[in-house]
Amino acid sequence: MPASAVSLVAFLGLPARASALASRVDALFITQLVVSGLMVGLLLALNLYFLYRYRRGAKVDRRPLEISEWKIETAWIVATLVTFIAFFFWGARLYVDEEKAPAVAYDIAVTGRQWMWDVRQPNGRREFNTLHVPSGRPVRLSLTSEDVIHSFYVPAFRMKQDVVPGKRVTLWFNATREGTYSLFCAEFCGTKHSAMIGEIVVQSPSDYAQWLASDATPQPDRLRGRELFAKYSCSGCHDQPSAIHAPSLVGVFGSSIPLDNGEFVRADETYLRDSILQPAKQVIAGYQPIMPSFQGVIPESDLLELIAYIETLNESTAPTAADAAHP
Amino acid sequence: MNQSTTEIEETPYVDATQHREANHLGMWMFLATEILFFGGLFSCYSIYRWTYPAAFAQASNRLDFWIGTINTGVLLTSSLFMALADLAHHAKAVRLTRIHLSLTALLGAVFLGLKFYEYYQKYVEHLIPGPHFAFPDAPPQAQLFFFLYFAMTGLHAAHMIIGLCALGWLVRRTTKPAWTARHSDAVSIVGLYWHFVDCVWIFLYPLLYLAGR
Amino acid sequence: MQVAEPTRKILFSAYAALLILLAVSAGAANEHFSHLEKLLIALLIAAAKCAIVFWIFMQLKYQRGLVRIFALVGFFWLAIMAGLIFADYLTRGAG
Amino acid sequence: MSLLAAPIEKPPLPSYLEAGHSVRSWLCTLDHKRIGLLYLFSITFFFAIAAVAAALMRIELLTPAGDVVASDTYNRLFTLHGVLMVWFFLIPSIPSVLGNFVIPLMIGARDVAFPRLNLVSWYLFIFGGAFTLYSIVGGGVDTGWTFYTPYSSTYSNSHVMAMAAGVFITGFSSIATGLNFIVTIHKLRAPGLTWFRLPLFIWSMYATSVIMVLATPVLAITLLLIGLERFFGVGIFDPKLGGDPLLFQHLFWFYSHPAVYIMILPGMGVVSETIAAFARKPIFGYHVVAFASLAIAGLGFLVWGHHMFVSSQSVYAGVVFSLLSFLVAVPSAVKVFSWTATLYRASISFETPLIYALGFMGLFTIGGLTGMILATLAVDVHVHDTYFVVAHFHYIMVGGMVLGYLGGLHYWWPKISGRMYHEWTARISALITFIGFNLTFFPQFVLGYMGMPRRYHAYPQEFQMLNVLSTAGASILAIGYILPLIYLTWSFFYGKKAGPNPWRNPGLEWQTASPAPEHNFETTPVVNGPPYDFEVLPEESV
Ligand code: HEA
Ligand code: HEA
Ligand code: CUA
Ligand SMILES: [Cu+2]
Repeated sequence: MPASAVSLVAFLGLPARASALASRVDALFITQLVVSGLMVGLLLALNLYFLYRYRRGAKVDRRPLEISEWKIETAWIVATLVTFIAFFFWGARLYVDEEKAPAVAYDIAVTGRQWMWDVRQPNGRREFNTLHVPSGRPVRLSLTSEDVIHSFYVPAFRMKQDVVPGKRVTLWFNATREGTYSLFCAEFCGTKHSAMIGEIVVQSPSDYAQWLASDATPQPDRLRGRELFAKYSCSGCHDQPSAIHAPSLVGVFGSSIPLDNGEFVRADETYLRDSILQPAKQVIAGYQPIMPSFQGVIPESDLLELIAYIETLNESTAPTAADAAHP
Repeated sequence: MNQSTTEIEETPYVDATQHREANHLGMWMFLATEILFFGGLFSCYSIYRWTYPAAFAQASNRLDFWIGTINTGVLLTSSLFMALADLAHHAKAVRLTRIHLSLTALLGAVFLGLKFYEYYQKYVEHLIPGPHFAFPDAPPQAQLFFFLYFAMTGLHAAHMIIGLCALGWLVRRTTKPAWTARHSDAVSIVGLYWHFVDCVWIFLYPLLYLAGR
Repeated sequence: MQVAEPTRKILFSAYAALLILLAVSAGAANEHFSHLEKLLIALLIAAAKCAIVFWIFMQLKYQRGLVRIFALVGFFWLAIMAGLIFADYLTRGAG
Repeated sequence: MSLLAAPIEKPPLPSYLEAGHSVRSWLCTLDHKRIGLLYLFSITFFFAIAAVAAALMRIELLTPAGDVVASDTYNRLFTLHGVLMVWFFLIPSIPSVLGNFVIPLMIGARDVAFPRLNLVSWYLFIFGGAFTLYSIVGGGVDTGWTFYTPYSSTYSNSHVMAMAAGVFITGFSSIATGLNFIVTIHKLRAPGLTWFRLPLFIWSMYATSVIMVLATPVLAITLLLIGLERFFGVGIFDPKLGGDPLLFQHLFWFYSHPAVYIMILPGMGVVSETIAAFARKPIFGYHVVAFASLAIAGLGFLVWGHHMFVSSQSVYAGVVFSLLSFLVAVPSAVKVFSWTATLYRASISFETPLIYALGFMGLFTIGGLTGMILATLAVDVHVHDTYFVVAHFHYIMVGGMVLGYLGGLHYWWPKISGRMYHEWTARISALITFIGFNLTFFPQFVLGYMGMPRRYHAYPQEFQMLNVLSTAGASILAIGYILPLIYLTWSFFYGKKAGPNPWRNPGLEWQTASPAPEHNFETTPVVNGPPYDFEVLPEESV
């Protein structure tokens, strides 16, 4: 970028640039500003000049123009069109590039809900309203919402993605500068929309690895969860294939469950808890209420780990024979 | 412009032809807005049907094919009578106009009767979207279908009711000689509306009733 | 003020055509066609019926250009709306 | 445009203001001019409410902490502000007030095509307004003017139904007005007034009406679907059933993007009129400018997806919508250039309406160019839903359309009231508005690029400086709005008599008494020349 543009950045107080994309977006934006500025300047100059020179009473030549109006009109139509199309291509190019996530990326799951960002790191570590990422490598966020539309916005990355209930979308970036940056919710989502903010902490890969391992809060452990799943004989019925007609729990978390009374419930944590403790309360359509209640059988700590385990079950983590053999 | 002043004070027009053309143009423009009004629903329907073909087919089969088909015929016939009424009105055949208009209205009422019977059936079968919706063995999107079904046919029925009111008004008018003599174009204007509402049903019928066959 | 208008005969033929189309539409739906074929048949027939109603019953046949344009404009704009919305849905996930 | 055969010296017909003084003669009037005035009072009322909401928001945003009002209140304030400003002020502003008043006069007609429908349309407007006020008094709505689902349909605990009903009903008022104008312009033009002899204001009102008629029904059905969804507790935008919230956005913006052109085309029409009037010259490239209005109306229907670039719509759709958005900007550019070119070799006098028009040109250009920046995909990803967008649309809607409205009001004020406002007060107030406006909204561009999201009740410390500037600007802007309210009202009763044609303008609306007589013209005017033919009426003082 030319030096003048850089000082313009400083002057305008543009936000920090902390991703590979940021300076490319800024370059485009500043070019547009400069072209627009020139345009406004030109129009302003012309208008002021005409206003002064052709003011009523001034003795000036007011005969009609000789050039055909059509030629002039065509000229500026073509000129604007060309400028606009150029900007279109530039912007579209960047956008399309940015949509294609690199094949290898580091995956982090983010859930938006009124009014917090719930982050799950690859090793299962959970954090709220803060997202730690390593610098210098592509990170891919997989985003979804549990209630209304939110929008994951990091100005320093020049990145934003709406988070829509009912679907999972991805967003990737390559953080280039270590530091702490603002995270905003940019889509209006209710009372505390303006409080749904947080921080992105970009760390060097080694610091990040250390942070990930330092894990102060006890985190649900997948293997331990699986152990409990077997210990309380859940796996006997719910692992597929099974002799007993019980629903598979793979991917159940967060999905919408049809009940035998025709209603639907969202399989959130409350639902999972209820289903374990009072299975007869909500029975999935097409199944018999044969599951025993575990009220008083499973202590709270185990219950939490079990639920956490069920939440992690999806196509790729579905229990395998090795898992099953583990305990 | 020097006709009887009282008459001309009432309208901004120079003559009856201009008035008539303006009325027709206005009505057609109004129908264009109606196309987009219903069009919003049709677009939603198309998107969801395209996304969830199986659920829509399954849900559609719960509709009563025969009532739907008969109702289509009823509406088409009512449209015929409407067109005949317009013809009679132009021929200044007042009695005939009245009869045709009444027949149109009668058929419209038959249509609505059948429609409400269908709604009642759906109520009994727990197919009205909401907390009491029950459709065992169907994916959740079946409820989308029924929501659209009620929204689309309900809106159509509302239009039919407005049409019936307009017809009732016209029938009363035909009993007033002064009105008939002035040769108002109200019959053809209401006719345009009635035919248009008919056309909406022409599309609703295959989309809703035949989707799963 | 004399306006051209359809005769009774034209009206009745239009009506007959409408009923035949209705019968074909109802019949075809119960035949052994694929879902796509059925959808196409149903929509084509509906379009034809609608055209007859517009052309004869609503007397577009006897109207001048401006009214005809006004009659089509709604459909045209609807096509724009549906078309561009579909453009989104059809290409989702492709990129 | 040629003049009437007879000069208007005969004993004047009673003006429309004198044709009855009872309340009934106003509330049941079929006269387009009186209906225009009814609209004038109603939208001023709604504007005042929405402006007070803006003032409260600006006060809240003085400090980073959310300390003046609670967050729920703030959310209700901007929803109220947006809904009232858009549907109850700006959309009816020029069309329903000035359009109603001058379209029949400009085309030499006695009235609009359907006077009764015109009155119905005002009642619908008031009825819709009543619902909206009810929803406000009953506790407000907190969805934003965009009513995004599923927040609006399932999660919001506010009076969404009442407000949606209000907007729904008002939509039909808008449809009725548009329909009326289209038929009027097609059918009631004076003899000899061919399409290319029409003033440009009529062209732009025609284009506006096309949008009103074809886009508004989609808004109506969309709001109806939200109402049904709230009523039944399930609905087609509900993700639990497989519904897609984005479908709502498609439908909403299919209306609302074209609607933003309802909120600018009439302003452009006024600017064309006033520039021609005070430069005493036909608009440069009349045909191109006329068709540009239609092009904006047509292309405007194809670009709505630019509000959804980050909504997870398909990438391809995003690219197409971006391209089309750039295309729709071209006809706007043509207009700006043509106005500038009109000033070349003109004979310019700086009356208030021209000052407003010049303000329009500058601010609309800035707003439009930032629109172009928003249409650029990669940049919009960053600035979407930030104050950059807020600044963009206020530049166009306030800097453009509101100035255009005020300019038009001043320009036709002699015809409406029969009197002149005080010229210097008006010029100074226009200048105050211009300065206050820029101070209010320019800082918001910077705030936006810095990353401050919109609809934020509280914000991080680093944004405070610019927010204070913006609030300061708003208080200056307030003066700019309150002044015309005072001096125009004053001049209505005590102003200098204007005479039929104070601007010595050849337009048809000036060829009858001021205020206009009840049925507009004594004899139907006949037109036999192009518009803006200032030669026929030379300025005395030159
Ligand atoms: C009157 C209202 C109005 C008007 C006329 C416009 C006009 C335009 N708008 Fe704007 N817009 C809004 C009101 C309006 N807008 C509102 C209310 C929103 C926010 C809605 C919400 O979310 O609440 C919005 C949001 C909005 C967005 C979405 C932003 C986001 O949420 O992420 C976009 C994106 O493309 C956009 C683009 C444009 C464009 C390209 C134009 C064009 O039509 C502008 C064309 C004009 C010009 C370009 C200027 C003149 C040109 C020249 C002088 C040419 C010379 C220049 C060169 C050769 C470089 N607008
Ligand atoms: C027609 C359109 C229009 C107009 C004229 C305005 C006018 C103004 N708007 Fe508005 N605005 C919108 C349309 C408009 N706005 C829309 C559509 C939104 C989006 C809403 C949403 O997000 O859903 C918005 C949002 C919006 C926001 C963003 C809120 C947010 O995202 O959190 C802000 C913030 O500053 C703002 C400010 C202003 C100001 C200062 C004015 C000024 O021009 C007003 C200046 C006036 C005054 C400062 C008061 C004048 C006083 C009186 C008339 C007398 C009152 C008397 C007493 C106080 C006793 N507007
Ligand atoms: Cu979450 Cu705004
Ligand atoms: Cu837009």
